[in-house]
Amino acid sequence: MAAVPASEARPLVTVARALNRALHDALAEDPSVLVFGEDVGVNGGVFRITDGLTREFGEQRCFDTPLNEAGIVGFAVGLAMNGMRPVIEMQFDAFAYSAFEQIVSHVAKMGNRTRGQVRLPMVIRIPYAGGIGGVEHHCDSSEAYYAHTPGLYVVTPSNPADAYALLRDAIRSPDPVIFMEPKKLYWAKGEASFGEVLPGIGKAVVRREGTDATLIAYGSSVPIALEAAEAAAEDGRSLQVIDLRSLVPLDDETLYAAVRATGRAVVVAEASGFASVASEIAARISENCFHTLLAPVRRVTGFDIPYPPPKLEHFQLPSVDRVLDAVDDLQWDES
Amino acid sequence: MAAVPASEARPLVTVARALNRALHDALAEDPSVLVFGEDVGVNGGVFRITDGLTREFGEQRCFDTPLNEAGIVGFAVGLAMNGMRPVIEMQFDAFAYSAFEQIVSHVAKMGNRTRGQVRLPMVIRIPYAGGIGGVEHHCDSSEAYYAHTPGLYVVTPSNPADAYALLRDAIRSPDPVIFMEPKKLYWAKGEASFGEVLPGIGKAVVRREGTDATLIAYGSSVPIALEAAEAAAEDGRSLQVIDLRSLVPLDDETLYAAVRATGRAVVVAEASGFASVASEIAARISENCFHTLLAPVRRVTGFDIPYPPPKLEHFQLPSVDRVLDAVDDLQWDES
Amino acid sequence: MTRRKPETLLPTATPICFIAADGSLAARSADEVPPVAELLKAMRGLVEARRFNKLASALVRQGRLAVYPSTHGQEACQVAAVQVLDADDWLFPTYRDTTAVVARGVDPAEALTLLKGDWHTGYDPHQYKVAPQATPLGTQLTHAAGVAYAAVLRHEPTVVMALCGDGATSEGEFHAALNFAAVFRAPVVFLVQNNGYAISVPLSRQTAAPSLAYKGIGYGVPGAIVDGNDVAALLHVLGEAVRQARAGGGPQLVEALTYRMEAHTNADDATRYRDAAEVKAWEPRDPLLRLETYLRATGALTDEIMAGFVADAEAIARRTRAELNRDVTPDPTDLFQHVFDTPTPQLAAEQRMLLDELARDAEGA
Amino acid sequence: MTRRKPETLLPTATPICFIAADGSLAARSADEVPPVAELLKAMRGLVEARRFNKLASALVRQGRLAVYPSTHGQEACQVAAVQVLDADDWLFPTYRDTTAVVARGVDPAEALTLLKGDWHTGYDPHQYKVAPQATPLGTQLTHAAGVAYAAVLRHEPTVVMALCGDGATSEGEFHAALNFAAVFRAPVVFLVQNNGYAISVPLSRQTAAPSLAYKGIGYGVPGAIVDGNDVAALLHVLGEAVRQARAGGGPQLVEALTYRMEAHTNADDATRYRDAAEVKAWEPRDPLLRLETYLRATGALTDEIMAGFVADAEAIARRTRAELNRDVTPDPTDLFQHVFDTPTPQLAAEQRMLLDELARDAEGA
Ligand SMILES: Cc1ncc(C[n+]2csc(CCOP(=O)(O)OP(=O)(O)O)c2C)c(N)n1
Ligand SMILES: Cc1ncc(C[n+]2csc(CCOP(=O)(O)OP(=O)(O)O)c2C)c(N)n1
Ligand SMILES: [Mg+2]
Ligand SMILES: [Mg+2]
Repeated sequence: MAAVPASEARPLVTVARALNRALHDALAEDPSVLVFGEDVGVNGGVFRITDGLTREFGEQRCFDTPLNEAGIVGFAVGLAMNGMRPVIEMQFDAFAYSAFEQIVSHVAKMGNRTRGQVRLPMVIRIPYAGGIGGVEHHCDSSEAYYAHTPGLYVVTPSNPADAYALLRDAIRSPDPVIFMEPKKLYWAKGEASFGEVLPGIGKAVVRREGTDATLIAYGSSVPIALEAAEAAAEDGRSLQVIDLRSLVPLDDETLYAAVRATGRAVVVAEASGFASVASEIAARISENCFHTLLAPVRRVTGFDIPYPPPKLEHFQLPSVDRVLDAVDDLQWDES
Repeated sequence: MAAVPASEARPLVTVARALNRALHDALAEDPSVLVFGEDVGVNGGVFRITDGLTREFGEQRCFDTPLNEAGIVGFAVGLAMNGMRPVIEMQFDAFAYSAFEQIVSHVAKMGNRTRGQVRLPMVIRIPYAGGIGGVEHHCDSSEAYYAHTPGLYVVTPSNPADAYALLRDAIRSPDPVIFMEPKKLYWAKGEASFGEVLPGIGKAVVRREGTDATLIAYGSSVPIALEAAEAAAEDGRSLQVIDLRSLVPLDDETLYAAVRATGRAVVVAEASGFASVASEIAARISENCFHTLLAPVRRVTGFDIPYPPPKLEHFQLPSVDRVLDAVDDLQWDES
Repeated sequence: MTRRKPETLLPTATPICFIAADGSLAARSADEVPPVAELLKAMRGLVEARRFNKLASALVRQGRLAVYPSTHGQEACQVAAVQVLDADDWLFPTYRDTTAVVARGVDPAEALTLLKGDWHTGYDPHQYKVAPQATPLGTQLTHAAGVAYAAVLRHEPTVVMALCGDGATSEGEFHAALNFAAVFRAPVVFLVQNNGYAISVPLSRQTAAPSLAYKGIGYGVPGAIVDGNDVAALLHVLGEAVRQARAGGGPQLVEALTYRMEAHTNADDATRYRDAAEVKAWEPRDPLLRLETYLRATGALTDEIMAGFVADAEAIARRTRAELNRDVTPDPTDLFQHVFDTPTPQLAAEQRMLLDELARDAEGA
Repeated sequence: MTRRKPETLLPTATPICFIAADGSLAARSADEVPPVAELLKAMRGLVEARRFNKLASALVRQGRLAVYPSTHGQEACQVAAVQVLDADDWLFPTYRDTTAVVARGVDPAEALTLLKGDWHTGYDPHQYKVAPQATPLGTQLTHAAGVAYAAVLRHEPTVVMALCGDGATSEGEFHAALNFAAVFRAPVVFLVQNNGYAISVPLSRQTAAPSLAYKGIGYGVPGAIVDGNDVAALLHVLGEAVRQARAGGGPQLVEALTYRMEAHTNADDATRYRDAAEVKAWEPRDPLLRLETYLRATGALTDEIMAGFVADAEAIARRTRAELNRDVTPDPTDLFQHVFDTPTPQLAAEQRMLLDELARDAEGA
């Protein structure tokens, strides 16, 4: 494909629009794709991610269900067992918990249980995390629950281009994908070309080159990390930023290469830190880059508290300042 | 209290018996304590942990419920809101998943939500982990799901004395405790004195002194770690063994002091390793003992696979050999 | 356990109605209708609830509240559910039931804490015997059963009024709660406010049952269906249900047919999923208008009395607005202090970290 | 959506029964009873299922199986549930329903893989149209609804037979499944084998409903109650339910009253929670005896035919025992190869780690 100037080929779109387009294109491409959940039909989803799909593809391709998350997931398992590719929406992070048994005991295990005879090509879309002034139960960063569960792919985009490509990838996956959508970024704009070659699940990307330390982020923490790197650059510190995109599997290769090059790392994630994905990343890096690490791996995560009410949520979210403080802490004098 | 010879004061009992005795003593001591769940009444629980309690305390204190784990937990929340101290049993680890929404969205959050006006003094007992030849869904090590959730205490005993003391502690706690019972150890015998001063939730213990490296374990991995230390001693290597007992809160003080003294650490846990409690421990140690660590922290955990069928489960369980291999890996030449 | 006869558990074919939409008597006789004093009390409640809905919606538009799920149109359910309770009874409300919470006596500003975003639950549940307003659908219903059963165990006469919507009946929690309450004969009145929608999803996508009240028999729970915009019928049916429950008759299920006149919340655009004509058709069935017409016709309600209700409602609205306009500076240490009764060492450290950060910021500023 | 009349959704007051416990005709007329050929087929099935239960229980005692939840006493349900299905229909069994799985044609050794412990599901669900035997109670029921709805979407005539026990009806999953199936008119027959117990917990602790069949109406699903030890009645009721479902009549709920004659599993001690007298009382209601008596009385079943059934059942038992006695050496790479279609780099590394360890062990040994 000939290179075209980005401005021509890639209009600015929101993450929400990119996701909507991915669902649209998947429905158009493959008649076995189904989209369902709560309010995803005529209403187009409370975040409008499924806007227009019922109108265009009909009630049999995109439809509302009774209000029961375990039912939605279980119904999807059955449909996937019988030739369909369900893409389902959990309305908010915390409401997926009532489907936890289905997700852990069936979605994650069916392929393994049957030695691959019954694979479940299904996608569970979960709007997650905070920063939108939501009341309790609407802002949980629940990715660790899924990432800890063997048998689930877990991905999360940080921009429109990845949102589109990752969701197309997820829908084509022969195995279940937990697709975590950072709510805060739904309205973030960026370039996206909807025909482009997909990166494939499991590939991290270096979002910004840098030599002094590596910031590792995913989802809505990526913009924070990038901003922090920008600010640090002004202070003469060169920070590299990795966007994981895929939590399961992790792209260890990219991760280790990055940290080995800089010798310092900060993991940035909004979820409460204890026994989290950030813990895993910190543990892996500490183990596998032991001899190149010039300072302990620092974590900038949410506190180990229930997600705060709107007026207090800014205290919980990783901020540029916190990231820079963590970077400052990386024992620069001693190196 | 005058010291009495251990053999006189402390008969050998099983973990199962110690737990039964703890429930018994709690029911006798406090009329607000209630025990309920599936098959915990006349049947005494499938592991017989509640044996005899209905007979002794009556149907109003220890009783069976309809088969619905979310219902059991939600009912307990209501009872705890209204003056009771429910101690409930989930029959097996994986069957607690259908109560996940109740546990994460209510049990863990009620005290915080109401600024302490409604605390939930309740205990959720969960027989967990494998090693007993159980079929699928009967052997999950699910502790990370709870440990990652702010607002839950998570404890797990490794012997009869702790089983008794921790369960009494848990029942007296003003806040909810996830009480994880390693099934494999139900029939393990040990000393226990039922009147003894309780350690309090949040205290780890050094089970074996050692100077060369620290093994950190909990639940059913503790006997493995002790066995490994014994074997290593024969080879002239002195391994210290820490039994965490409490996963939330972690006893960082004991942990860091231990690892700083030896400079080497191996975390042993049966759960799949990714984004697990073992990850957290490894990450914390790596961060907080950075300058004293002589080798990367190693983790001996279950693989990131669904729990295997009985004939294959021995491949999944941490073994003495695996622990010793990990210890061998701790870069002894280089120190 | 003696099993009840199926016939005793089935609802009537049509909703129980005492006062027709036009305000005329629909009951077999005026004796069936609750006493005038009760109805006047309800009238006052309806006026206050309606005013509160108006106020809260205005506060959202003015940015003083983050979100407000209104009960405009459903006020009869809100008022009746509370009016039939004794002081020691409990109310289990959902996110939508703020007007019931306020009717129960909770300070309006405390009740709006959640929706204002200062904290989660803003009132002391024990003080008012009002559980926290529940957001995860249906999850409060098993709590209600537990609270009720604790009272049974202590031989207290408490009854629990547990609210949920039509959508929530589809959740597994509803199933668990009715079943636990029935098996343990816990005195819970489950009031389903069937307003026809779960956000955008109509009842036809929620159930194929003849009506939601038919869900009772599957648990051995008597089911009743009532006109949810007829506060007289609601007071009667809910009052009877509370009496039954208190007398040891176990849980009761009441389905109230009503309609949400506004969008799901201010964040929702109801025109995407329902016709203006449908909404319009519900206007003449308004619960306030209906009771007012009836009471005026009987002579019990005069202009003067009504003016008193309106003035009192205005006064509450004024006070509430004033309180809501006060800016509360939330205390960040609250985030760490209540997770457990005593913060863990880790939480204490996290709090220190945040306070240090704030101190540094303050210095820097 | 047209809502059905309540009367059409309620079960009969007493269980439908065609052949009484003593083998006499209980149907209004012999015409109601399924044709002799069907009954003889069922007789063969019952003999095979009973023999299989005996074998499996013996294999547990001999340590060849880890655990076995027997259907001894429930064989009529097992046989009828399968006999009414077409080849393209699906069966959704629980952990208990191994005899139904085998009746459906799954190789007995494959069916016992789970309980032997070699692997989880031992058969190919697509080959037999038999879902994996489900352990987490009720969780298979929404899958059944999904499989059925996929067929609806593709205009295939598939019906799904979904099994569960009385205890499982209390789970939220049961609620979700009946509701989804009803709302989407998915052709599922939900067969509840009510054997009176969930391990030790009697039905009275499970529900206060007049009977479990009364749960149907709450979803708009017709409920029927049938004598679960009368295979003739089961064939009729389930056959009719399958026809209704296939004809677009949506899901059907059938409660079959039966009894588990053995303990929950070999790990269970049933004497802790039920009297010997209670078990004894069920002996004369045995499903095999009943059909045999009836068929012999009608002259359709001769000693010779019966001997043929017994001999065939013995042959199956012999083959199964032989296969079960073969030691399978499970391959540890299976642990990593099927978690995903393509192992992740991490799983590949974990597999290498294990294989290295095994290689070192082998060297060391
Ligand atoms: C478990 C769960 N799933 C989804 C939601 C999101 N949600 C909030 S309100 C609502 C609709 C509820 O409808 P209904 O029960 O009829 O109550 P109503 O809002 O009409 O009063 C939904 C889907 C939720 N709060 N909880
Ligand atoms: C979700 C869940 N909770 C608990 C269990 C443990 N358990 C296995 S069988 C059983 C009893 C089931 O009773 P029922 O549904 O009547 O079936 P039956 O065993 O009588 O055939 C229980 C509690 C389980 N398998 N799944
Ligand atoms: Mg509604
Ligand atoms: Mg049963």
